[in-house]
Amino acid sequence: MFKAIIYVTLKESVLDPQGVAVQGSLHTLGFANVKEVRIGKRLEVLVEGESKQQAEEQVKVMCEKLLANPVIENYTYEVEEVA
Amino acid sequence: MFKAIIYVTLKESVLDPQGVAVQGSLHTLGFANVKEVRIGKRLEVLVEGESKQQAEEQVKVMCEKLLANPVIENYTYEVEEVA
Amino acid sequence: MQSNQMVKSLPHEPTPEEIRDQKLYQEIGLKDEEYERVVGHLNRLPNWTEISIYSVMWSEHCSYKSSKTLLKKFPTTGPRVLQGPGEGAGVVDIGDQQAVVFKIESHNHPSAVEPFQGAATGVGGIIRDVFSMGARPIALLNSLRFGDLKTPRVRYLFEQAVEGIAHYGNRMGVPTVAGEVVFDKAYEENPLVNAMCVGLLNHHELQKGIAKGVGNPVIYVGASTGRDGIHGATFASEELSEDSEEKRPEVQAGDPFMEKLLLEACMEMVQEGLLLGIQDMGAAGLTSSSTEMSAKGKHGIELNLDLVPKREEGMTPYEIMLSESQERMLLVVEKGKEERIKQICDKGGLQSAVIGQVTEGTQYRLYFQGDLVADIPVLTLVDDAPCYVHPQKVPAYYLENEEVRPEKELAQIDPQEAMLKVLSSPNMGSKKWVYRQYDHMARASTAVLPGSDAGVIVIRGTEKALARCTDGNGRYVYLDPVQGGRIAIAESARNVICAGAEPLGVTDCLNFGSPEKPEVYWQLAQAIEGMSEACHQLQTPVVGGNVSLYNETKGEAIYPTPIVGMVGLVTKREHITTQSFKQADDLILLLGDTYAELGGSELQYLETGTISGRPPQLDLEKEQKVQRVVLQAIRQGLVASAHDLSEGGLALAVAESCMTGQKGAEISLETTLAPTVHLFSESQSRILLSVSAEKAAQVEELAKAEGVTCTRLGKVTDNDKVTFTVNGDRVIDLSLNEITQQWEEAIPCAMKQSSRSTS
Amino acid sequence: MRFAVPVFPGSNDMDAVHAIEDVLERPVTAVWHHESDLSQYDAIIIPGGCSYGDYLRPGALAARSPIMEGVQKAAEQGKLVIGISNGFQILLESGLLPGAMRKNDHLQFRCDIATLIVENNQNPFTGHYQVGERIRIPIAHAQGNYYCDEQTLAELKKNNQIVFKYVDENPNGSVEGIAGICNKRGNVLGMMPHPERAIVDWMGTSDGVKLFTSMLRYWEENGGAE
Ligand SMILES: Nc1ncnc2c1ncn2[C@@H]1O[C@H](COP(=O)(O)OP(=O)(O)O)[C@@H](O)[C@H]1O
Ligand SMILES: [Mg+2]
Repeated sequence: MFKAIIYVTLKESVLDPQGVAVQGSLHTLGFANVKEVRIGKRLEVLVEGESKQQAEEQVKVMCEKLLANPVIENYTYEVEEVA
Repeated sequence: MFKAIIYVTLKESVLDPQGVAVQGSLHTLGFANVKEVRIGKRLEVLVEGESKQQAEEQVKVMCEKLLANPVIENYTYEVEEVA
Repeated sequence: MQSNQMVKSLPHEPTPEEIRDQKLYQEIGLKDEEYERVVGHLNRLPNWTEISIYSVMWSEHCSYKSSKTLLKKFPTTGPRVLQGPGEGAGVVDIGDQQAVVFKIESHNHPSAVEPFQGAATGVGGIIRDVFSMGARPIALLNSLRFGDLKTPRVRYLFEQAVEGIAHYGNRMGVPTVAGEVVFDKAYEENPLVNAMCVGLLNHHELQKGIAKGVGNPVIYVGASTGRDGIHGATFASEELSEDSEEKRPEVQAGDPFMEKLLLEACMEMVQEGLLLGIQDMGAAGLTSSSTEMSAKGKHGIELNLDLVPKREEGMTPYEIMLSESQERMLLVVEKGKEERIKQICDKGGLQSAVIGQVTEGTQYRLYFQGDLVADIPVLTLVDDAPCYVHPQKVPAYYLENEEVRPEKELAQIDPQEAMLKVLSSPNMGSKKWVYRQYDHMARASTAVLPGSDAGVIVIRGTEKALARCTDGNGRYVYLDPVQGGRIAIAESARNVICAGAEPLGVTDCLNFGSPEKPEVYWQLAQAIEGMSEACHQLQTPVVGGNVSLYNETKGEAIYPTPIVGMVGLVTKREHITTQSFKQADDLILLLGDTYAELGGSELQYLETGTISGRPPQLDLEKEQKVQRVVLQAIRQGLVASAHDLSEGGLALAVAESCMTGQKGAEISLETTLAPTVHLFSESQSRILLSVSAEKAAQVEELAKAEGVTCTRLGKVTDNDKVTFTVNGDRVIDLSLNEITQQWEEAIPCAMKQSSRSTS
Repeated sequence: MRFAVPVFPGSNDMDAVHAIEDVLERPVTAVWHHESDLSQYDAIIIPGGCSYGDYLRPGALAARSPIMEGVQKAAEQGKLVIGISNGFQILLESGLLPGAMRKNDHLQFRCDIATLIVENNQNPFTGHYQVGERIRIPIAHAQGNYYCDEQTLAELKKNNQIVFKYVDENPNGSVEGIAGICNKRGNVLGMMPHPERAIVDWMGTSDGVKLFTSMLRYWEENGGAE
C-alpha cells in the first residue's frame, strides 16, 4: 500500500479571494503582521500497488485528470510506502 | 519575513464526504486500487516578525482561533524564514 | 501633469516603428487598414499602449463592428422604455415610479477554457451591468448550450459551468429563477454560457456611465488590478483554437464576496445621490469604462496609472489598461464628494482611490511614472470605430433542405415509444439537476420557482410581479433564420404570457459563428430580420443585448443561436399562473393549430441524430391573437394552468403539466395527421390550458372573438395515468409515476459519470 | 418585542427583517457587525446568506466579529437567539451550539423545499407546532451536513435538543437527518432550513410562520412587555 500526499495550489497569477478574506480576518483578530494568505488543498490518497514507481505514475495521472485543474492550479506530490 | 505552511485535516473519526466523492470519481476513471481519499487544506501564511519562535507562536494562535475548527479538524504547521 | 508633453514609449515595449514595421498590431487583432486609420486619427505612430487600447475598443466585443448595421433593425423604443441599448442595461417603466432593468451577456469563450470561473465571472459581470444602472439586482437567469453528455469533456464543462453560476449567484444572494439548457453536438467544442440579470430601481435613481464637469474626480472602487484576463475582449472576438490553451493563464477568477461589498456600497451611493457617472469595468476593463464615460460625456479624462490599486508588482500601462480583473467600478462624482465615497467604501471594507479627473476638451490621456503614455482623441475610439458590412451568401444546406420532408419517416415511430424517448432525453428531461444547485428563493420573493414556463418574482409593497424567461432554439434558426428569429421572440413572449404577465421588452444575446463567412453573416442578418419583425408585431422593444461572434472551433460554426431574455409585468398577484395541472376534472384546452412540422424537432434529432427540413412556420398575427386570448383569460380568472407548446410538442406539454402537478390526464383528439406527427409536431402559437368545467365556455368565447382555434382535448384526472387517444385508438397509455421517474432521471443519469469534483 | 438582525458582509439580512415585519409586525433593526452592544433587543436573528463569502469555513469569519460578543451575552441572559442557515453555521463556529458543518455529502449546493418533522415543541421556537408535525420549509445551502461525535449526539438526545429532522429525504447527509438543534437551555436555536422564506402561500409554503409566532408568545408569556 502506498500513501500519496498531494498539494494543489492556485497559480501565482490567479486571484485567491479566500486567502484575501482570511487575511482580513486575521488582521481584525490582531495579527496585523500577516502579509499574505493563500489557500490550497492537501489530499491524502491511499493506493494499492506493486511498486512505488507505479504508484507515483498513477498519482500523476490522477492529478492531471481530476485532482488539479491545470488551467489555474499547480500540484506536487510525495508517495511513500505504508503498511 | 517568515512563511508558515499550515495543514488542516479532518479528524480521523470524521467522515469526509468530499474525499468519498473523489474516491468514487477516481474509481470511475479506472483507478480501482484507490482505497481512501481524504481532503484537507494547505495554507500559506506570510508573517513579518522578529524571530522564528515568535512567528511559530503566532501561527499556533491563528490556528486555534480561526484557521482550524477543533470540533472536526486537526492542524500542523512548519515555519521557515524567507527573504 | 501638462498636456503638451510628448507621448512616451516604455523601454521594454515595442517601439512605434517596430509596431508598424513588424505589423505587431496584427497579433492583437487589428487589420492593416485599421492600423492605418489609427495613425490617421493620431497624426503620428501609436505606441504600444495606444495601439492596444485601439485594438480592444475596436474589437467586435466592444465595438460591434460587424453587427452594428444589422442591429439597427431592432425596434428599441416604446412608451415604457426609459433607457434603450447603449448603457449597462435597458430600463423599462413599470409604473409607480419604478422601473425594471435587465440585460443578458455571453461568457462563451472563457467558459470553454475554464468553465467554473468562466461561468462565474459571466454572472458577476452581468450583475454589475445592472447595479451600475442604480438598480438592485433581483433575479438571475442563464441560458446554456453544451454538446452531447456522452462525452466526458462535455460533462465536465456542463457540471463546472453550472457550479460556477451557482457559486457566484448564490453568494450574491440573488435568486436564479429560470433559464434553459440544451445539449446538441453543434456545441461540443464551443459551449454557450449566457447570463441574464434583472434589477429594480426607482426612476430618480437611474444612473449613467458618463463623465462630466471639468475637474471632477474619477474614482476607482473595488478589487485590485491584476494581470488576469488581459485581452479578454479580443479573445472573445476570435475563434477558439489550440492557441486558446496558451491564453489560459489569463483566466479571470471571480470573487462574489467582493462583488457583494461593491454592490452594497454602490447602492448606498445611489441612494445618497452621490454619483454623476458610474460604469462597470467589464470587458477591456479600465480602458472601456473610462473611454466610454469620457466619450458619452463629451469630456476628456486623464488618469494617473500609478494611483490604480494593483495586485501584482511591476505592471505596465498596457497591462493595467487591459486587465479584466473582476469586481471593479469606475465613478465620477462632483469635486468635494470624494470623502463621502471613501467613507462608504471604508465602512464596507472596500478599496477606493481617486485615479484621475475629468478635463476640458475630448482628449484621453494616461500618465505613468510621470510620463504621458497615451494621448488619444477619445471620440475616435468609440464613435469612429470601424464598421463592416460583410458579404452574405445563402448556404447550400438551406437550399437542399427545401425538398426535405422529415414527417413522413418520423410518422412510422410508435407514439408511445416516441414519448418515452423524448421524455428521457436530457434536452426534454427535468432541469432540476441544474436549478436545485441555484438558490432560487433568496430574497424571499420568488412566487414561481424554476420548473414552469417563466420565473416570477413579486415586488414587495405592491400587487405587481415580474415574469421572465430566456429562450432560443438554434436548430430552428439554423434551418431557417428568419422563422427561427421570429420564434425566439414569440416563444419567450408566450412563456411570459403563460405566467400571467404582459411582455415588456427584450434583451438578446446573438451567439453566432464568424461574420467573415458569408453563410454565417447571412444567418445573422436573417435572424435579426425575423426577430425584429416579431418585436414590432408583439410590441416588445429590444432594450439591450450582446453579440458573441466567432463561436467556432476548427472552422465549424455552432448553430446560430440568438437567445432572447423577456421580461413581463404581472399587474395583480392573483394573475400569477403556472404550467402544472391543478385539479381533477378540469378541462384541458388547446389554443392554436397543429400542422405536420417536425423539421428541427427534438424527435427528429433523437431519431436521426441530426436535423433537416424546414422548421415550424410562425404567423405573427396569429401568435399575437393566441397570446391575447390567454392573457385575457388569465386576467378574468378563468385559467387554472397555462403552458406553451415548444420542443416535444403537444405530447410533452401535456406530460409536463401532469408531472409538475402530479395529476393524470386523459386526452382524446381527432386528426388527419399521423398520430406521432400530430403529437410531436412543434407547430408554433399553441398554448395548453386547463380550466374548470364551468369556465371553459368563457375561454372558448374569448378565443372565438379573436378567431383562434380552441379545442377541447380531455380532462385532468386524479389517477396515475397519462393517456392519449387519437381517432379512437389509445396510442399512449403510461403511468404518471413511471414517466415522472424517467423524466427526472434523464440528466442525473447522464451525469453519473461525473468527472471532476474537488473544487 | 424588539428584534435585531446582525448583518455581516454577505448576509441576506433583509429576508429575516421582512419576515419579522410581515409576520409579527414588531420593530426589527439590521445591526452592522462592528456593533457589539445588543442589550436593547429582546431577540436576535442571525440571518442566512454567505457571510464573508463562506470563505475558509462557512460562518468561521463571521463568528469572530465583534457583534458575536453581543450575541453571546444575549444568549447567557436567556434572550432568544436563532441562527438560520448561515446563521446556524455561525452559531456552531462560535461555540454557542455543539457540532460542526461539513460539505453536503453530494458536494452540490442544494435548494429545494424540504420536509421536516418537529421533534420537540418544548422550546420557545416551536410552541405552536405539534410534536411529529410535518412541515415544509425551503433549504438552500452547500454545507448543511451536520456532524457531532457520539457523545454529543447522546447528549443532544438526552436533553431533547434536536428540534427538527429531515424526513423522506436527507438532503445533505447530516447525522441522523438533523436539521435544527437548540442549546441545553433551549433559548438558542440553529437550523439549516429557512422559515423566513416560508411565510406566505405564494412562496410555496407558509409553514415557517408558527416559528415566529411561537417566539412572540414565549416572550409574552415570560414577562416580556411592549
Ligand atoms: N439553466 C437553468 N437555470 C435555471 N433554471 C432552468 C435552467 N434550465 C432550465 N431551467 C428551468 O427549467 C424549466 C424547464 O425549462 P425548459 O424545458 O427550457 O422550459 P421551456 O420549454 O418552457 O422554455 C423552466 O422553468 C426553466 O426556467
Ligand atoms: Mg415553455
